[in-house]
Amino acid sequence: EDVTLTIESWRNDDLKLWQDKIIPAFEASNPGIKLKFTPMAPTEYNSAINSKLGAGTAGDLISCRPFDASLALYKAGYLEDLTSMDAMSNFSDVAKAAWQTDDAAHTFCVPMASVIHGFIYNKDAFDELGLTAPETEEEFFAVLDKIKEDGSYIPMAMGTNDQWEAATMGYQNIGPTYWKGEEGRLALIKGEQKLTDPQWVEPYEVLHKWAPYLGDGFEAQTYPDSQNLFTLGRAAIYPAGSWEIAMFNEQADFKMGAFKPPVKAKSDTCYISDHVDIGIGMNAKTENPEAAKTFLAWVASPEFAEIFGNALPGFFPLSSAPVEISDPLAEEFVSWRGDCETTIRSTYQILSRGTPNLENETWGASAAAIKGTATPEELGKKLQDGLDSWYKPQK
Amino acid sequence: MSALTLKNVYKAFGDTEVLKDISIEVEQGEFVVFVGPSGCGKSTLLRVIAGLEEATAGEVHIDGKLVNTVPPSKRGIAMVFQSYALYPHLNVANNMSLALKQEGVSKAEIAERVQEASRMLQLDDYLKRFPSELSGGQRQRVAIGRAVVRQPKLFLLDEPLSNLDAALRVSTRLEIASLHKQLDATMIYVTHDQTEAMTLADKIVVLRDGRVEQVGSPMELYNKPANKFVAGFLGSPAMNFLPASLLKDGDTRVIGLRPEYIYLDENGPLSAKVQHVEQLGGDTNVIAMVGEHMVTVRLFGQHAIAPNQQLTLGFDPATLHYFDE
Amino acid sequence: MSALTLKNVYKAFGDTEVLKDISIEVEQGEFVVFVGPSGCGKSTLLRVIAGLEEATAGEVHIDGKLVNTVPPSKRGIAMVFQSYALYPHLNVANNMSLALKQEGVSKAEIAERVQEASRMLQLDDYLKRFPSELSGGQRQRVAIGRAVVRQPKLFLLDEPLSNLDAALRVSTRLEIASLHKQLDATMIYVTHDQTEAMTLADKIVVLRDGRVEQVGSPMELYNKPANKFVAGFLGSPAMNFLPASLLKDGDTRVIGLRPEYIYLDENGPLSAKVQHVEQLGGDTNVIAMVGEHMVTVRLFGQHAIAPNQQLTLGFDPATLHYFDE
Amino acid sequence: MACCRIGVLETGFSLLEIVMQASRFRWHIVIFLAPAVIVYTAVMIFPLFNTLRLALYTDVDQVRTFVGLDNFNMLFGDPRWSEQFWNALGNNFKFFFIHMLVQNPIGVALAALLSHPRLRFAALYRSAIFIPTILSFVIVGFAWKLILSPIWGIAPSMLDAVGLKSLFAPWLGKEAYALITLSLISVWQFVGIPMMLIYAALLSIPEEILEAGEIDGITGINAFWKIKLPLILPSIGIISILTFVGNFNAFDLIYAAQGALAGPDFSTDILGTFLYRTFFGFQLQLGDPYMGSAVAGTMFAIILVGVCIYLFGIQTRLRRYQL
Amino acid sequence: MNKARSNPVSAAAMHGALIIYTLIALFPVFVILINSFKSRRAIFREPLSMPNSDSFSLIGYETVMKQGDFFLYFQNSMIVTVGSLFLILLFGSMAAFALSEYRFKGNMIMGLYLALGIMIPIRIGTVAILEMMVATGLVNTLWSLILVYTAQGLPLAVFILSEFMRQVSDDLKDAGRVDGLSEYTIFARIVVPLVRPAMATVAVFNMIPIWNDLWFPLILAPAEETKTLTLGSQVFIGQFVTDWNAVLSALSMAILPVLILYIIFSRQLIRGITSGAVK
Ligand SMILES: Nc1ncnc2c1ncn2[C@@H]1O[C@H](COP(=O)(O)OP(=O)(O)OP(=O)(O)O)[C@@H](O)[C@H]1O
Ligand SMILES: Nc1ncnc2c1ncn2[C@@H]1O[C@H](COP(=O)(O)OP(=O)(O)OP(=O)(O)O)[C@@H](O)[C@H]1O
Ligand SMILES: [Mg+2]
Ligand SMILES: [Mg+2]
Repeated sequence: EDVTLTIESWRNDDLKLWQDKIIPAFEASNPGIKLKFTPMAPTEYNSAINSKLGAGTAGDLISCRPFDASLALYKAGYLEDLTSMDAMSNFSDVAKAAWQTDDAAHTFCVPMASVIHGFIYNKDAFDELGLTAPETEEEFFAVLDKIKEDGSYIPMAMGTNDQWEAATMGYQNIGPTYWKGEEGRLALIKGEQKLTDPQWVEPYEVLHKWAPYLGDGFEAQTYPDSQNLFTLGRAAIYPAGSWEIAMFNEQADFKMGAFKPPVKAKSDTCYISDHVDIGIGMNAKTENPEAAKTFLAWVASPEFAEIFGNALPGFFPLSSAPVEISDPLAEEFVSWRGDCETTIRSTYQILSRGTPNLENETWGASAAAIKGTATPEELGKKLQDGLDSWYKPQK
Repeated sequence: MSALTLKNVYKAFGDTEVLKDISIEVEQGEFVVFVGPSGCGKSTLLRVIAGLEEATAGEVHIDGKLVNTVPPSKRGIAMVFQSYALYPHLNVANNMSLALKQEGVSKAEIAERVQEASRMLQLDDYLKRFPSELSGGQRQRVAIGRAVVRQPKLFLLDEPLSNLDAALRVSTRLEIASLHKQLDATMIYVTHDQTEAMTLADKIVVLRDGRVEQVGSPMELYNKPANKFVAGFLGSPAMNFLPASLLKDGDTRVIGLRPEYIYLDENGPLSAKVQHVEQLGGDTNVIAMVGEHMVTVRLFGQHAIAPNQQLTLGFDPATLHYFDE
Repeated sequence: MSALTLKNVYKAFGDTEVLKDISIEVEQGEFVVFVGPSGCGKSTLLRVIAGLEEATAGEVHIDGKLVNTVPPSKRGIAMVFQSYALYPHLNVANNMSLALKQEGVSKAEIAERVQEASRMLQLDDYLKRFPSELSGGQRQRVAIGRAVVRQPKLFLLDEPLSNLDAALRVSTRLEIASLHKQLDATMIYVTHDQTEAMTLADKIVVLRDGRVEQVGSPMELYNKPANKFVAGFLGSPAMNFLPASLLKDGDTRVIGLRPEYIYLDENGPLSAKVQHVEQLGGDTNVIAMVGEHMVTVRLFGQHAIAPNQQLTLGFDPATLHYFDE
Repeated sequence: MACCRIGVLETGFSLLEIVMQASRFRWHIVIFLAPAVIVYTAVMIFPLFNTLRLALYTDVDQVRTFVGLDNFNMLFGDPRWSEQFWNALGNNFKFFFIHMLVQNPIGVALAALLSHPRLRFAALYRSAIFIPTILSFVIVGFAWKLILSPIWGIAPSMLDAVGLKSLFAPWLGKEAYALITLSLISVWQFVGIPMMLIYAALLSIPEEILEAGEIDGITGINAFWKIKLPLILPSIGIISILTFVGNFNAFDLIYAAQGALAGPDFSTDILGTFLYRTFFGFQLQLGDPYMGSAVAGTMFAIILVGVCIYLFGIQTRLRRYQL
Repeated sequence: MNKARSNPVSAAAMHGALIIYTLIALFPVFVILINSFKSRRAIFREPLSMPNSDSFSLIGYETVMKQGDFFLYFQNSMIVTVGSLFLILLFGSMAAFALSEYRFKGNMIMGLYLALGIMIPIRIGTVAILEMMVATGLVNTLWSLILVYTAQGLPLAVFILSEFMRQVSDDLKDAGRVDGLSEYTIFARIVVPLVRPAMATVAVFNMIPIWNDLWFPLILAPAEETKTLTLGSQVFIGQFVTDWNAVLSALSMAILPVLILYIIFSRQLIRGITSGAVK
């Protein structure tokens, strides 16, 4: 008798990939276990999965959002503790951190993928205007100026309507360079740095300088607008997450390149956001724990990493075993792991646990910074005040 | 056993007392007509009997049973509403047969009864029409038909013929009378029409301002009205009222004299000046002034009398009524 | 100049022809009464005149102007609907004054006219009531009041008195007559009441099945009916029809004999057996069989006649009408 | 007045006794009410109030703990919460007023036009105008963003065509306009609802009453104000209260167009989005059923007050005319 | 048409106003429709242009047809919508009749009780509802959706229908009572036919949120066999990438059935015209 495992996920985008590649590959090597991938709209996922776990109707395997969302599920007893799984050793501590208890004693999801921030640019346009990818902030703005002067392209495609674009592709993209990646992030958690410190405020100043280079009416520009502006060849630079690669490859009919977040001076260390994003855990109430564990072990295997990393260029496997990425753009992104210090988004661990929610506030602040509706200092103060109101780091 | 008994029935709408201390006894199979001025409470009384309004006080008995708390549908009555209350979404045939269907009468029987009623009411051609496609008189006939098909023991009819032409009215009146005999049903009938009241009624109840003024057979009421109101209300044209002092000095009473009992008499005691003449064909009504009193004289047949003519009028003193003012 | 002219007016609802080739001329200030059996098209004709229905064919002229395409509100008419059509959300006073407000009549004038109308219709006590709180007759009076206050040149009244008691009906009838004189208005009046028709009309139009049967003054119609239908329709009780062969062998015509022209006459030519007696107080109607023919005899005053009694009846041959079958 | 009102008036018994009514138990009332009450209580009231109850609890170390009104104290006393709450409430009132001022009058006007007895193509217009109401929020959000987008430019180029390009602004992205713009989009979408209701109400006015009005010279717009409007007042009352309830529960459109953070800078945040964020969480913000229930309870109280004002203050006073 | 009563000028003005509003109402719909027939590029390059040989593309519809069993989803949506509407109208009108027709102590309170449901978003009761459906074994059946939507639709139905039922002439109901009709017959044979326009209105109001709902299908009946159309269309809305072609096509197709339902119900509106008491 075959068992069928149902996988809950917010990744509608990946439905094809699972149906065409991952599921056949797994079922081929694991007869007797069938998989069913049932993604839902990403916006509904958190609340839906909560409700379903609460009532006991959720699937056997649960895709895990990083950090608190999954931690809460684990604490509520919905997710099985996977600490003892052998395959966990395939992952670095950093990779596992997103799905561990604060004391790192228990791990409850198998890390699947991370995403890297950077800038994607229209190579044809750059060639046409005689530009090269910038490395320093100064160069970056010089390039923007040139494109603007020329006038045939919108220098940079980003809007503030959806807010998270400004925070994720803007603040979290260029920010690590200023707060020095993990160093700043951890100091913030420990309470040694404050969001009012210059290294946290400066990115807002820089973001504000982006405004003139964004398209007309960027205030009402949505995320899909930005994507389309770029892939239709109307914008030259796109502040990106690596997840865009697959679709951009498919939709853009021009050559693309990527550059990492610019540094202040040429010799400075560069920092990139290599953010753990997807994991997968096991419903504690599953009726097929053995089969589920078999599957999870397979997810932790290099075989899965290979399939996943290549089928979804831009979602980079987290397993320590090296994976060949064949997509050139994705390859470019992943190569930065070697050049630069990596970090994760500053707001994700611990700091967004209370009210007001730092991540949400950061969205608003980043959008406000670009639009200039508040000064960077004001924004920093507002965020820090919000944080102070509930977060008491043990100094 | 009495078919309907009302005991000290009162009804008020908020502060307005509409029925006051009404007590009436109706025998099985009797035909009772309620008459009274517009707004005196006739319809309200019917509605109380039907159970559509609750009496503020008093008892209603039907067939000897106290029915104050019995719902209308269980009282075994049929009613013709003054406002017709036809079901606008049902055609004529269905308007008439709805109640029968509810009672579970067989299809064939329903068809037969509807046909019978529509024949009697001359509605055959309209069975498929909706109420909104009927003339006023046709609607009224449907309302009658709806009551008739049910063949209940107690009929309540609220001015059922008011919108019918004379001929139809006569024929329908006769149909109702024969229905009454045939079904041995008790009928309570409200009308403004003197002829209907006089011809149909076994008993007439005269209402005024929510009170019963007099109850009796038509001729009793006509010939022996209990008071000036009843006397003036029955008979058309209405009774003439003159101060008795006209005939006998110092008499403070009022004389009532029916127009039909006054005749042209050269030696008559009253001299009058014609005001206005109404030629009705079969009758002639002469409205004339006796001193400052207006007197209506009803003459049989057609008479060539012109306004301003002087007449002398006579009457048979035996036909005089006397009322205390 | 004629106040209203209808020329070959036709009206059909779908397939049903309701008015057929109606041509009527009404003079300024005339009082015209439409009579006819229920469903013959009287209301429809009023509605065509008012502009509420469009004539299928033919012309309607008011005051000499073709008004086929003039909306009702511009025709300068007031109308009393057979179904009253009171505004349910307005109390009696406002029901009457709405049109005046619309016309921009001054407050004081409105108050005065409403007061005048409510006095005439005995509605003073009800001015603050809503239609749902009125009796049938009161509603009808409000409907009349609503037309009256407007003092238009052309009144259309559709059975305006059908729900009133005799006394009120007489007084309202007189008020309408005096209003007619006073305003010099043209009135078109539909009624089933013989007395109303005879007393009010300058001219009666008899309709039957959507056609005009006869037009003329009341007495003309009464005394010289154009055909059996008109003869039978006017007069109450209706004219008796007997085969002329009863009087003269071989005569194929029909005799018309009004009930009031038959009298008890021991030497009379007709011998009859009493079927039924209607005592109306002022009159007595005797329904008797002459051979196999039913004859109604209307006797003046009260008579003690019992069913099954044998009578011999006489009549004045001059009052006979002859009709071809 | 109907039979069944008999004897039920002034009495002061319990529900059961009343229904029982002097020896004749009015079973039919129970039977008429039962299916609705049962389904509704089981599937709606029970779960909802079971959830609302959570407002009095909080989560202390995975244990549900009774805390009385603490959550409400926090909601109103703690500026982190209260500011958001008042902001959402204020926006919600604006949202509601725009609907009352724009949606309902337009709806009534359209219904009045459509109910004109001799209007041709009325069914066509009616269906066309109703179509937006049928659309899902996803598509409405998409279409309007596309139209209003400064980039793809339907609105800007249309304004340009009439020489008013200067009037254009990225409305959805500006704090000052976003709420109004969204309210108007919502009006656009839902105008069909007041229209339908009023239309149904207008249709039930008897023709003869309008005819009497016509004879009286009351036609067109006058007939509307003086005859139709008073007769449909109860329906207007209904649409007002429905608009109120609907607006104070609204969520989807804002969520579809601006996301759960109801940007820019919470300028389009209304109680529905605020509740959603709090109860179900959003992005990194975890759902908090306890605070969420407190917010829901507060919303419930606000709406209940509004509905009670209507039910007891207005509806009972509305004169109904049996047509 | 009655010429006398129709004024050409005002008729023209009325048509003018209606046409303008119709354009406003339909323009965005038009935008959606034309774009559902275009390639993605063309959607964003020139959103307002009609599909031409260059930009015409059925890719969206193809995607939709390929992905998932849309006819099944469609059928599920239909069953759920029609089933819920039937129950809402039946139960709702019964309760509304009780509230509007009978005066009993607690009438007001009952009315208020039945309205409470619209004052709290039913979503927050999700877990409890889901638990109940699990307990009764109704999860992943269309019944679970029908029950929830019925409960959700009742308050509005009761609210609206009771208002309209209050306007039905008492004389008519009284005539029925005198005719010996039971309260049930009066309800079914007299009152319901007379409030048909209101019933149609209620049906239309409820139909839309039910048809478009995403949440409860997702929670209560996400199984492939019980998926509704709206839930099925969600596949195309991704985390970062939304397949607008497919979304537009799926949702454009989803308009049709509701539109047909709407037209069916709005017929009832017209039929209701024969109502209006006579005299
Ligand atoms: N809308 C309609 N559709 C079809 N037939 C109709 C319609 N309205 C009226 N009729 C028919 O037209 C004929 C004339 O109706 P009308 O109301 O004019 O009669 P009437 O003379 O006023 O009768 P009554 O004295 O009974 O009021 C009737 O037979 C009636 O059934
Ligand atoms: N709902 C009500 N509220 C207040 N008063 C009312 C109500 N219904 C009737 N009335 C009043 O009660 C009185 C009696 O009304 P009813 O209908 O019984 O009169 P009626 O004798 O039938 O008169 P008509 O012959 O005019 O039909 C009238 O004066 C009327 O105004
Ligand atoms: Mg009456
Ligand atoms: Mg008529």
